[in-house]
Amino acid sequence: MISFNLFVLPFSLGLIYLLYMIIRWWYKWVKALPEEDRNLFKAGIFSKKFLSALKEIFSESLIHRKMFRRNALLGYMHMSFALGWFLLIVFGNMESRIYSTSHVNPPYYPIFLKFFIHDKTVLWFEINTVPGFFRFLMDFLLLFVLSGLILALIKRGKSRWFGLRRTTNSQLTDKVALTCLWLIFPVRLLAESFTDGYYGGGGGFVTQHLGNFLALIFQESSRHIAYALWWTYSLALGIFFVTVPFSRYWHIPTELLLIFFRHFGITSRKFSTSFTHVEIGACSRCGVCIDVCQLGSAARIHDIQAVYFIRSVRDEQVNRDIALRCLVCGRCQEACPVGIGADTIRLIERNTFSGTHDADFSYLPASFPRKASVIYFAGCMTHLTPAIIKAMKGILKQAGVDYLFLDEGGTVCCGRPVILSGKHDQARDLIEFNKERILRSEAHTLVTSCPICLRAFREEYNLPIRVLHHSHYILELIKAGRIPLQAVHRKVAYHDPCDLGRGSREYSAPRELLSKVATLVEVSQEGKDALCCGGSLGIYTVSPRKRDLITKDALEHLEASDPEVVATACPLCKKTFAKHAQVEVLDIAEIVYDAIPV
Amino acid sequence: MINEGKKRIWKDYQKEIADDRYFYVRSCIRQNFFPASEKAFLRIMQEELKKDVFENAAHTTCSGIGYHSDVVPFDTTMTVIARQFSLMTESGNENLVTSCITSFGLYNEVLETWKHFPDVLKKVRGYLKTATGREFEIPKNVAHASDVIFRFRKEISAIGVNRLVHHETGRPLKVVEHIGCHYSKMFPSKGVGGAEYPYVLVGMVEEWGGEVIDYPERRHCCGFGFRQYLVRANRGYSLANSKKKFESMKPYKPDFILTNCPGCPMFLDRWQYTLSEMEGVTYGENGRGIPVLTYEELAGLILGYDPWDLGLQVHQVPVEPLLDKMGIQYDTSRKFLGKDGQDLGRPDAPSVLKFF
Amino acid sequence: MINFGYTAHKERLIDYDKNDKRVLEHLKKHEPSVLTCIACGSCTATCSAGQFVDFNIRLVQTLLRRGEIEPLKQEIRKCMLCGKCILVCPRGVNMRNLILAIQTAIDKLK
Amino acid sequence: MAKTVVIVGGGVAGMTAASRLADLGEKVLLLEREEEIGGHLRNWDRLFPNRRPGSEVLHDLKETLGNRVEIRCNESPGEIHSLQSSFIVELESGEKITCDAVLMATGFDLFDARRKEEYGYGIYDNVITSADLERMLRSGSPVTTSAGKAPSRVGFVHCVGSRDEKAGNLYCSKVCCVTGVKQAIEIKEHLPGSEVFGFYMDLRMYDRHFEEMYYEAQQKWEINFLRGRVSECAENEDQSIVLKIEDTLTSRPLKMTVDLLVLLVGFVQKPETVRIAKLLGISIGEDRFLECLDEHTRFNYTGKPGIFVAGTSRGPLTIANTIADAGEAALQIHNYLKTLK
Repeated sequence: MISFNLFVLPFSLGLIYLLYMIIRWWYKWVKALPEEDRNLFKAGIFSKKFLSALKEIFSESLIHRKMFRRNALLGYMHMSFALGWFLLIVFGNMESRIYSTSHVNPPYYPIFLKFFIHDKTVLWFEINTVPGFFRFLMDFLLLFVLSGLILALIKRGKSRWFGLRRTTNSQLTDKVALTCLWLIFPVRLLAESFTDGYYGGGGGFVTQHLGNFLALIFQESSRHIAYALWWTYSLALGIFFVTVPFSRYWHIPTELLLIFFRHFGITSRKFSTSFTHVEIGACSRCGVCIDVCQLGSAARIHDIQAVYFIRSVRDEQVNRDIALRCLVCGRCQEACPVGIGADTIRLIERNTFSGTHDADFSYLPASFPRKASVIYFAGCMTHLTPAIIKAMKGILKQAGVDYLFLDEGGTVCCGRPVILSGKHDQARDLIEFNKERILRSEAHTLVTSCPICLRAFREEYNLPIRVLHHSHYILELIKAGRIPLQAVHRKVAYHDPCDLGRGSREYSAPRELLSKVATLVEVSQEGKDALCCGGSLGIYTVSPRKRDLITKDALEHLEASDPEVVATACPLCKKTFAKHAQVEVLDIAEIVYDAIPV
Repeated sequence: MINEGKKRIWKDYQKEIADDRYFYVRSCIRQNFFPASEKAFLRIMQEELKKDVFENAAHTTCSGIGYHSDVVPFDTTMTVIARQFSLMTESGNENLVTSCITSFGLYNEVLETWKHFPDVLKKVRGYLKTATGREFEIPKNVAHASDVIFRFRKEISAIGVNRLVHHETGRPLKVVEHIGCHYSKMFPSKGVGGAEYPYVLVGMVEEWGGEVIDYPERRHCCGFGFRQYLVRANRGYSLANSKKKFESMKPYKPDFILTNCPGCPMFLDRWQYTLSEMEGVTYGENGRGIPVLTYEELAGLILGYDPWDLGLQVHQVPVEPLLDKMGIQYDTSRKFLGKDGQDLGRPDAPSVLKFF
Repeated sequence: MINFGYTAHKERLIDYDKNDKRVLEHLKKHEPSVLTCIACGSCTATCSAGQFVDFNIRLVQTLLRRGEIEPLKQEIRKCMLCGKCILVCPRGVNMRNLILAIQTAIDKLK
Repeated sequence: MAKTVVIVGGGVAGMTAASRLADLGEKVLLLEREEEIGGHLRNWDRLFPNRRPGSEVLHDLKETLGNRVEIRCNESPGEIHSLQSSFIVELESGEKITCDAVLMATGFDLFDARRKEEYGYGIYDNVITSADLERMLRSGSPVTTSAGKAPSRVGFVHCVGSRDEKAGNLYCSKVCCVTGVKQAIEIKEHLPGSEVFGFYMDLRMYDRHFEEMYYEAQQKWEINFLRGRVSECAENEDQSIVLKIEDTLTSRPLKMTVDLLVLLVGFVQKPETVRIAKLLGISIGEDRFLECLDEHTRFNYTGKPGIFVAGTSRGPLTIANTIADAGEAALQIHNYLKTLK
């Protein structure tokens, strides 16, 4: 016969509900995938990808490797909860097997095992015996989890120890779930201890001693206390399970699916798909994205960070400001332990809030550029920084490149600024226009001075030719010995433009190039972590004052190691910095041009 | 409205108006538009006020329409006008009275030109001499017929039998006064009351018991503008101007519009019909239009002349409602009887504007 | 109704009293910087789209203030949102959001 | 009776010059035709750009003046005869005063807005001048239309009587632009619900803090500036004013109704000043303001030795500029007097 007691109901019902929700949503999401992605999913399940996914789940969802890399305490905290609990369940099951006669154990049986089984035949220290070993193990794991709990409590007050300046402010459901979650393990400890103490046996090295001690104090009544605690334990579990789908903890089941999706090759698209929904669900609201967001740290705007944005999407609470007030600098994406493409989701959401802007570019004249092997495309902004154009012309001339200055007579925007408004389709005409001209020139290389253009060309144009930023191309020319240089050893701090660095993964070329003509100095935040200059076209609703704050903040980092020059590789960054910089702000091209002996 | 302010301006624009012995030059188009108006003027001057008004059947157009339509050169115009002067001089008169506002403006324009460029005057005298053998004197006083009526408004009021008040309620009738552009917009000093707040018609209305409405588009042109009206393609501009005025005056519920120019009454009257047929709008009370009168017609009514003798039956917007308000008796059966009582037949009723 | 072969010409006049200010009200909330335009025209001078078509972003701001919605609607369609104008504006008017916000407001009015 | 210097005009310039001369130990007689010294400053509520009460400034000026100089109110010179190196100022009262120098600090008149007939000042109840508005503000009573209602839309017409060949004044009066902006802000302070428009040809925010004030007017007070010159005004049935203007920024005619229209009237020379100038043979400019020897270095000297000029009788000036100008004049007169001894 199967042991049963009323108090197991809350747990059981909660569990059933949670499982139902998970299955329901997973099914929904997979079913809603675009045809293509659904096929990828089917194929994925029966392939090695499945295993690799499991591997990642283990390392990320249980061990929390990324978290560890970010901050050991934070990582340990997450691990103790995830891994500890996971193992409690696994070994708990094994342990229950020892005593259970039936093959189908109700899920509550291992969870509340100590309530049903009081095995005095084995004592707590006899860990060489199987039951003894398990008792030891279970108590140990419980301690493991509780250690995490203690850290979590400390994190409340001392979040900085965990590498977090600000933490996510939570909603009601979060608070309820959290309280239950925190209750579960201490209560379990007490419940087991009281029980073991009352029956004078059956406990492990922790529970038994604590139990005996409690029994001394509470005598007979400890039995009733125990029973009350078992109820509380079950209730805590039950309530937690029920609140999960409505709280941040929903990320746990969702992230699992996300990992499978990723391993099966499913990614985000320009419009919202289930992948987007899963990403949104997978946000654990750990708040890592809050600190890296300059709008918060520099401009004191605290309600639009990725975590809040994603939450608002999930609760269908997005408003115009939260959608449009974002630098789209990519720093949060870079930092996200779950690897959620917050910027992509932001652009998708923008579509709703940027109005039905039915752009009409029919006025663009058909044009037939001359043939050339290399095209130079300055870009809109570069026309406001003539020094860059002058430098580029000089360099290309010096290298004797046969090139065509495609937008010398006036630039037709690359289309990315429109895309940044979420109106992907509206950019089509611009893209088509430029693409046609580029192809007509029959060039094999397209060089641009503007990272914004670079990104557009690479991501939106799928051109059959090489698309390079000028820093990259100039480096090539130098390596080919086509540009004589005399290094002018000025101290230079290099600023990675968002769309060149995080956007186009071009970190090394600019640095290598600079190191040939100048002395690079360390910058506290560079490469993947580089700050945005504040001039971003990604943000729509921001005052000039706020922009200034971001710019000044970025400059502080750049000028910290007092360089003679702040070098950048983007006309927009250059103009933005020029407003507040204490030192000279130059584009890489200008620095190289100055280094050419006359 | 601060009337002292207006009165002050009116004081600044006093104008000399001869009190007798006028040489009257007619308008080209009024004979067709409002046939009885000029006749009424003569009757008032001669029979009621016992003034001498001279005419000469040989006088011609002043060529103003041609001049403003760019088809008659200024030299020609000056010579034509010089001939009118010679007719006046020959009749031993020196007070010129014009029936037409455009003529009035043009006579002044020519006289000013001669004043500032004496050699031009000499030249024109030459032209006239060689062309016609005539000579002329510069008139001592140039007035528009409305100036003259204005000058004698009190006398007319004294002998008049009707007043501009509702004969039942005694409420003063609300009048929109509209001045022809060429009356004082070219030479404010030549018009009674100047260009911004002309007084010539206001004076009559006030004297005869009415109350003038000052509505926002008061200054605006009626839309005649020769080039606008004469070319069909431009006619929409003409219409739009009148419409602008009607819409601006409508809220004031005017009892009628008073004018002193050949074109204005024509267009303010006929365009009401056109607009009603084009856009289905009417500007008077209950589907009617706003009656439009010339100052002679009005003076005639004050003096108790028979409306049909004043030619009011040729108006597009029926004047009966106004006559009723003023308590003027009229015989509907006689409305469409021509000279010696022969029946001219009845016109078709417009589809929107209330006519009968 | 009779066809006379001509119609009363529509006035070119801006009838400020009758015009629709709701879009402006919306903008005052969502992009107040538009209030500070001094019509210097730098934006129009540097405009990328302006190189290819008669597009006047300075005029966009004026039309907005006058409540001339129809022309406004047509004008903003030409904008490439490239943002050059923002870089040259002496009063820090945030043109790119201006365009989007105008569109949003017009949508709302529908 | 003998005096060293006679100052004609007890406005800002006159008061300042008087106290400076007193500082320098000169004997001064200050003539003021009104019953009280202070000039136009007496009628102004608050001053641009810092909106300091005019009364406060006036109080300061009076205090520095103290009772160190003889002041005659309700007095103005009838005749001024020049002798070898001195002058006899004959007051309207008939009294004769001998002095070594005369300072023309006669100030200005405000342009008579009635001369711009088409704007309807003195004809339409709800067309007022900037001076009328100051009077309203000074009285502390709420700004209302003639019907006593709070205006929901107020318009300011810039350059009324200034930069206007038709008014015979080609010059710019300098202070009206910023006064207009100041008053527009004050309207919004009194009636936050109201809509305020400035109709301008250029906004000349030439001095310190002016441009910032303009920016504040746009950004904080949402005051609208419409570039174009009002051509004419007419009155609606409800006494509101409908004005016509070209909106030069859209190149289209524009029509707008306002409940209250404020005409920003400029500076004009006083006929009285012209009379005295003729008397003394001081040259007068095309704009009827008094000419000085040199615009840069000798701007307090008239062509005539012993006759000096200060303040707005030689052209539009702000109060601050007037005070500086008068101070300089005092010093120049002091130096001149030394050459006599």
